[in-house]
Amino acid sequence: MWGSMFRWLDPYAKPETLYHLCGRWLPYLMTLAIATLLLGNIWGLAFSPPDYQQGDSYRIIYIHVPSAIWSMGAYSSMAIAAFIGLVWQIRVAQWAVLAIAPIGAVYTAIALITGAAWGKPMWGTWWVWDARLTSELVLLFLYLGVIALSGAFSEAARGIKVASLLAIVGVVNLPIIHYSVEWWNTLHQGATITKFAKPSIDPSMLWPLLISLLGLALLLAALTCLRLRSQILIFEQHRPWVRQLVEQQHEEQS
Amino acid sequence: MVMWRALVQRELQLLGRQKADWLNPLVFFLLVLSLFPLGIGPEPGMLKQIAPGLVWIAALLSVLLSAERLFKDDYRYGVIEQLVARRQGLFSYVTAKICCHWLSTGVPLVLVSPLIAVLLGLDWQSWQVLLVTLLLGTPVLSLLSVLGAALTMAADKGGILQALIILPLYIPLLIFASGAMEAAATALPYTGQLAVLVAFLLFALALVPLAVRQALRMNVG
Amino acid sequence: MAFTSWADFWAMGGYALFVWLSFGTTYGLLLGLWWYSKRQHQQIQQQIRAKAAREQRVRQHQEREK
Amino acid sequence: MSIILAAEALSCVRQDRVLFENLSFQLSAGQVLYIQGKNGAGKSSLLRLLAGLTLPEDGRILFRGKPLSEQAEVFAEHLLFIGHHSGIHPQLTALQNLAFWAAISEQAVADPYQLLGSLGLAGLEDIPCFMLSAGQQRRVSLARLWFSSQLLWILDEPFTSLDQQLIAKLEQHFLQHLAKGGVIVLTSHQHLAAEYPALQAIELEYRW
Repeated sequence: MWGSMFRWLDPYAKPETLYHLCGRWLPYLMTLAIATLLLGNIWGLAFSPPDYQQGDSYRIIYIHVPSAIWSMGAYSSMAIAAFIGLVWQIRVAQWAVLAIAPIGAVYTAIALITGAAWGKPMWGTWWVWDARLTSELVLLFLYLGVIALSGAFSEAARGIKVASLLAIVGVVNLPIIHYSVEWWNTLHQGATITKFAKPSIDPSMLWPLLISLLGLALLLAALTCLRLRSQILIFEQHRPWVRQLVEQQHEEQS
Repeated sequence: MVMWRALVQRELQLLGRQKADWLNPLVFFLLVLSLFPLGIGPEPGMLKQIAPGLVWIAALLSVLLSAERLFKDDYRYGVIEQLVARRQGLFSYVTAKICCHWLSTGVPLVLVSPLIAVLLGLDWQSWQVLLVTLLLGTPVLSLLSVLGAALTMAADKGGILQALIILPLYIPLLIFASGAMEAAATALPYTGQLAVLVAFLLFALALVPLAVRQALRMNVG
Repeated sequence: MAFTSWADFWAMGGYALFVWLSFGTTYGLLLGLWWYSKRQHQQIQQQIRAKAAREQRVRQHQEREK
Repeated sequence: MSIILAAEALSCVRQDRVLFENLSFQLSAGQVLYIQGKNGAGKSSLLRLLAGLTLPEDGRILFRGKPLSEQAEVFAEHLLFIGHHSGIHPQLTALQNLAFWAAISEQAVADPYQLLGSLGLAGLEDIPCFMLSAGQQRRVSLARLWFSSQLLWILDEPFTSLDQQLIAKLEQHFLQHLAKGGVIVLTSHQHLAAEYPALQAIELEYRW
């Protein structure tokens, strides 16, 4: 049943087709991503009004929140790719895991750094053991674990499968970790300041936030395309089409 | 069942021959525990306050370290490869490994808990809670450690890598186990935390053996 | 426009350090990741070329031996 | 004769090196497949493919006419695989190792002492295997062939570090298995001494 349901996806699972498809999408995605990200951020930085409580420091929201959201989004998509790759033995999905992991790790690092930079003026310290920040930190460790595990095997194909399994184990654990940390946080009464105390956010602040959110999503897609192309080349390098392609590119360059 | 008994017997025979595999983690555990008072001072009040976190961090480190070599020999001598080709006995093998790992590392920790209570100045009530959390938590520690060992079995670098991938997964256990002990120390109800520990145990028991089997297959495939 | 002058904009109401630190590291990290991925892609192509050349040499050698 | 094991256009890639391409063969009951080749030519990789441990890059393997991927469990039940490493834990005795593999394959060894004795291991049954020589360890591992009822044997270098007498004994045992309709796939550096009724040989070349 499952096999026939996803038959229409077959051409995309063919590495060569996917390589060229990614190559075709990459410039559009990248241009669009940079344009939306810059639009959202410049709007947020220069044109939206300052917050009545936090002043101009709140403008960090325009990267902190999108990067935090997409750090988790990237983990979910990585885990979904891992699941598809392992259950249906679709190799491009396994390669996508390796393509996404570093991007997700960078997004998580951004969310952490901007969170700290926001925390300093708000709470007076760079780091508080707030539930969200702690979960984000654990997420970074999970990403680093997947990356480290995938590189620890002399046979790359093996590393990628084991790392996919770890990604799935991680995604099962993430909600448990998140709620544990939240429970722990309420227990210890550490930082109870929530960053979004306001139930509704003014449209003049919301729009640039949504645009920045879209921008980072597009950038995630664009970078995934770029990195997936590299993975396809690595794992298909014995195929004639890769040899031809690489030769052609070399001739074009020289 | 006959097969499973034979597999457990084999693990026990191996443990009998390689006593360092389960004695060293125990010594490590006690050693780490006795380092803390030396590092932060011996005031009983202070020790009592940090005891829950301390015991649990020492426990998870020692269980994690003990699991590192769990599959290495069987992998090196081709046992795992042939079990994977054989398919049938693999799941029994995994569960036998997990059981014996808990027997050889979790149970000793439970048994030395009176000693811990003495070292850290815990009262009767706190010791009881410590005992219960150890009984409920160490199987989960074993399960996750075995998973870490299985994932990194064929990896070129063991040790630290295994810790890196498994320690984040320990966080919920650490929070609730030490939470229960803290609650007990301040005379608050702690049955909720224990219930969560039971839930973790059942959840891990249901899923981890399957994941371990899959990890072993991938490591030889 | 929420600011009256450029100086005002750069000062960010006294939060310049935090705001520009955040945006700076963000764009720095993203650019770094992009550059790294781009370079990795080129390196892989180079490696594949080197491997093809290696195989070519082996083949030539084998033919000469015959 | 019915075809037990067949390979169709198999290719195998290890560490981005193509080991072999387009390899096909058919084995009927009573046949031996003898795989030769230099070190690194992919003999062990081929055996691991045939044992279902790894998946081929291209092509497929059929067991009794059906692809392996569709009947992994059934295939595994009929398979006895002894890989490059013997599967003997050096900390356990010969008897304990034997008991482990008997339990795994759910078969009972009628008289383990007699079996080990017939393989020249009399008196060495209950000492840890790390005290045995390489050849003796190999014998412990091969003892499985005497109490297993599997149809298909896949053996990686079974003759390594065995003496002439034991090689002859092992080959006699192979012939018996073949006479019963079994199938054997093996790699070896040595030439096979016995006369096999139906022997297929594959020579793998080291490729770049």
